Amino acid sequence: MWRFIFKRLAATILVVVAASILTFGILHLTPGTTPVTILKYAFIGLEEIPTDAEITEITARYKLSDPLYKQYYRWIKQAVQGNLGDSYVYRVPVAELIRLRFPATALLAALSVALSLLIAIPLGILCAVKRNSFFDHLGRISALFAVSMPSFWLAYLLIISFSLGFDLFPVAGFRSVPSLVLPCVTLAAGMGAVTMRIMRSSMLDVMSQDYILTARAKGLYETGVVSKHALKNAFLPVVTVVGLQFGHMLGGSVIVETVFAWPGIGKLLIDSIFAKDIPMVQGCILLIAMTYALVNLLVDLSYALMDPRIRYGRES
Amino acid sequence: MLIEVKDLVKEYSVGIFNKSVVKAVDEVNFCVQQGETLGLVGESGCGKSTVARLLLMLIQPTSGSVRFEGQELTGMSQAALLKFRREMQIVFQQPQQSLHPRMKIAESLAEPLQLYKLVKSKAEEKVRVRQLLDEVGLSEEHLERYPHELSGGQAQRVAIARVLALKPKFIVADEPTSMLDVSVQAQILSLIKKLQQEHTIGMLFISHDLEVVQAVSDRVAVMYQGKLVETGSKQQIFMEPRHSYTKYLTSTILEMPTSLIRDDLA
Amino acid sequence: MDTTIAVDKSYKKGVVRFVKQDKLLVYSAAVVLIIILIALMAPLIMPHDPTAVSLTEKVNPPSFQYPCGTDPLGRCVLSRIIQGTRTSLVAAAIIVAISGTGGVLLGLISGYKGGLVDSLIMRLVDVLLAFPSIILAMALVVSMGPGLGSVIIALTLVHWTGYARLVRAEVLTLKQSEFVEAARAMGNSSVRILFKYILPNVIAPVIVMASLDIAQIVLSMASLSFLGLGAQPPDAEWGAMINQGREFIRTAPHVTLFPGLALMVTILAFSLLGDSLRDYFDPRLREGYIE
Amino acid sequence: MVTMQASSPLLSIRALSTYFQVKETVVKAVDEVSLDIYPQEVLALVGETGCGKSVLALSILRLLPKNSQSEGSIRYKGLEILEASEEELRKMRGKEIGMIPQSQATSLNPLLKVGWQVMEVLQLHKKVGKLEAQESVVNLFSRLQLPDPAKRMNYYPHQLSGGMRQRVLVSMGVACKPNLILVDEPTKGLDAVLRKEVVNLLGEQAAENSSSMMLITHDFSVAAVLADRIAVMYAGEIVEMGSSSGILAKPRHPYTQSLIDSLPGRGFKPIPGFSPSLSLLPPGCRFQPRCRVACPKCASLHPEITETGVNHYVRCLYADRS
Repeated sequence: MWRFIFKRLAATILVVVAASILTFGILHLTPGTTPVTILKYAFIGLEEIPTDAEITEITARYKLSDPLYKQYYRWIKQAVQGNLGDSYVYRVPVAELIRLRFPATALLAALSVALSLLIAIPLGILCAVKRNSFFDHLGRISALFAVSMPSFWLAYLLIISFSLGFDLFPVAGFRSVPSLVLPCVTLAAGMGAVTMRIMRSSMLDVMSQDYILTARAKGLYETGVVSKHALKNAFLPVVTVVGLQFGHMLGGSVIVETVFAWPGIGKLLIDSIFAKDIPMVQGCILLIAMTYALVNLLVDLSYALMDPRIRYGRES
Repeated sequence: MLIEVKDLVKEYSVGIFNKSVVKAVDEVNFCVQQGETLGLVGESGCGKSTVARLLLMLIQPTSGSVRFEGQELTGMSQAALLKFRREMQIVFQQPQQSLHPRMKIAESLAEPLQLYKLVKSKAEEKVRVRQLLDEVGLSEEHLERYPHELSGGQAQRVAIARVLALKPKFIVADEPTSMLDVSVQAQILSLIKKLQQEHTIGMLFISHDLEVVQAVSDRVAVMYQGKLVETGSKQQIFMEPRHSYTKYLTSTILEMPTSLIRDDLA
Repeated sequence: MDTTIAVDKSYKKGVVRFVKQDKLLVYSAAVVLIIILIALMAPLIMPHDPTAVSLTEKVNPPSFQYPCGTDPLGRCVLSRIIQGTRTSLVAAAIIVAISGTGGVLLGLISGYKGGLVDSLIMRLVDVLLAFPSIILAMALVVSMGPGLGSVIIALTLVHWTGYARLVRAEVLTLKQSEFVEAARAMGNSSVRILFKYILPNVIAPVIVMASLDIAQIVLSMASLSFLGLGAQPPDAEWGAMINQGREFIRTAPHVTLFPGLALMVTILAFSLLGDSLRDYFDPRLREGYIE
Repeated sequence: MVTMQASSPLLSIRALSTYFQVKETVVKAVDEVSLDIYPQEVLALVGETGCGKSVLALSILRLLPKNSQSEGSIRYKGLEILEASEEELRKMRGKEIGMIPQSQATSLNPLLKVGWQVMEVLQLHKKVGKLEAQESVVNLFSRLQLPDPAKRMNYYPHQLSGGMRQRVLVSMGVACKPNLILVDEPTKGLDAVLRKEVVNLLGEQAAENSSSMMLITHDFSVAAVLADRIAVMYAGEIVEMGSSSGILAKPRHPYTQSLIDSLPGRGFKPIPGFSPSLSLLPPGCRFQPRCRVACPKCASLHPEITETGVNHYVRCLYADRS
């Protein structure tokens, strides 16, 4: 078990390092990192023509004439110490801004995950147990619609019907508990639908296994068969999918935060993209990749906790 | 000598951090004459199937030698091996899984003929496929089916027909009946036996079942944990086994209570 | 358990039974076909020029003349949706074709060759999968500058990984299977085995994946356009159209509603097609097995 | 061996038919089967893959999937199983009628400790405490010669060898000392060494316990070693039934004869042809196309099962000929 944890941890660190190289590489092959663009976007204004002196100064300040690997090394060395460099636009440390914005995103994501699991898992189980019933069909059709609905469109549908129509929840911003409702529902819908579908099919798969027949032959109540024998097995694939879905949710938060003017990382990222604030973009993407890697690590570990075939090897 | 195996070894390394070596096949020696059947018997996991794959160079041995009609096969390039592939064939354990799931039976049977250009025209191919089908006791209605539309016994017949198409000199039968019912097993075994005699094919017959081996083999080799513990004539192995493991294996034959033997046999 | 009972099929009634049994497959395929037809015939069926600006008819509600109303620049929303169908499908087709072919080939090589090549390809896949796909696509679009072309390149670079992983896993299983071993023993060359024995058996899951992938790509593309990173004005694209209607949801919800509806129907149709194809290809469900 | 006709039957099956609905076709997997199992006897149900023998066993426990339907009568100790309520069935399963499932590799729940899985059936029916159940399982394991039973309790299925898993499944089936144990293909896919082990194990169980056993197998030699009576099934029907000694010494039905002759020890004589698909049965006698003594009449007349000797039943027009 310890060996497994160690191996997964090492792999996670490797992936994060590689991801940081990739992020840095992609963003620094862009016109956004030329001194002229930085000057135009962050210092003198888009219409101005920068002078040679200004260009020299910016190049020197951000050491832009160094070869890329040197710049990367400098960046990652600082990043390990918690310093992601300074934002071009805001002129403050990137890490500082991320620290300010992160709680809003974390809150939104955590609540959405909780909401989606709370609805999706019981619903998936019920649909599987009551297979081909009216309830099952209804559940599957709604899940299908929820999966196919683009989150930004769903957001507007919700705004039109709840905020404008009934004036129940605030349309934008992060001020109060009600303001959480619409963004949460928007984010949770897609993830919940996917989770529900996986839960259902995994449950159906498990219910057709031989050991379920064994359990029934013991004379267990059907509820006992489901709760003691089927559920745990059916959860295994769901755990993996929830990890993947979390990634989708991180991506989706960019959109949802944009629609609802939610002051989180996603909004910060998209604003920085348009402001050509490369250090900021870099920091946000690295943070997202790290969070995702961490979630996947947790998923793998909990998988191992649930499955003795991974926890213990085979006895030779 | 048709097949000569000397000091054949196959090692596998296991583990990622502290590697250890497992000897799946450990210094195995045997030979098979033309038209002869050597039975290879042992428990599941003793390395029998590895021997089968080593003989046909489907996997490379760690060391040792395999000779086919005096020609050394180990270390030969895949291209050079093609010349021998036609002469050495294999019948697998899982009949349905040894056929291409998306090829009709007719296509599966025609493939070896096309591969080695054994037929000159489509018409000749058709005739030959029918002939093969007939030899293994299947009828034309089976030609247009897919493997999953056949029973295990029927699929195994197709696999045998496909091997026969090449007119091989040597066949490895790797547990060809262990997934089949006892009654179907008798069909397949008598078919194999009949064809082997008709075409004078040398055979390595692999099985965990001593009774089956007894029914088809001329000589028997007993394998235990990668090693051959005893080799001898059928009579010697069954009547006077020397190695303790062979004795143990013979004791696992299910003896029918003698009181129940049919009158006409008693 | 010997509860598997072979059921004799009557091939004559095959088509009728096919339609009856796989209703979902037939219906979703029909909708997909209609969507593709709309994309192909877009210029012929558009009631108006999708780029024709009319300052006198801004954000008009649906009417006989404009069945879906007009947008903030007075352009016909229906015509723009039809034009958008073409944009989305053409882009998705390009992305799936390139990333699918590339991913399948890399997966085949990776699974069949093994060793260093395999490790290199799979580590690259791991790193690309370290990002939520839309975030990686965003980074790539930022690097190349906003626009439909960038989005197509970015999504292609992101989406091949799925195919590569799928095909590699399938190849690894198939490589061990007895029928491939039999083919090798028969004297088939590596290339022949790869293309005749392995490829046909990975095609089905790849087709399923491609269908689901189109849905995913249409969504990602619309999302990027919605954020302003994809299609640029005056190009008609669903995500961008929804974005343009943002400020008018109170007064003119139709500007956002209709393109969203088109988006959802497209995604739904391709997802359903993928799902029912998966069921169709699954031999356990196709044969007369007793569940 | 006991003389079984002395007492009344424990389980009595009359004209049992089980149908499956597969897409649009209905398949009759078990066709008008009648048989009795007496206390303390071992009845072997012998037949080839797809003849309906496992379906018959699952019909007794009413554990078949929803697309199936059974008709006829299965009476167990005065309870009509086909009309029993879900609760009556539940109380019967495991306690009155135990099952030892077919495949040791897939019949144990991979995520639960094997000891727990056996304890569960005890706690369910015997109203015993946890400690008491634990103790019983250790006893059971050691009686079944599972090495180091107390330690094995805490193992997961994948940590045990195939033979040990088989022992766990047996201990689960016999834990509540049921009156009847259904054993489904106990030797299928096992190698000869393991097969012998399992046969010995079942033989000991049959001798030790006072329960009856219904043994389902395709392997006549397994049946011959273990069973008191044998019923031979072909294409959903019972074609011959009688005492083991009677059937082995003087098989009346040509199918039984062929089946015995196809055993390795009996000359390996193959039966020609293939088992028919249950949805495409031949006219008349179902075995007639493969029968070595068939005559034209066999193709038109479907024979009824008739008593040809003392408790010996044969379904053949010429049962008294051989």
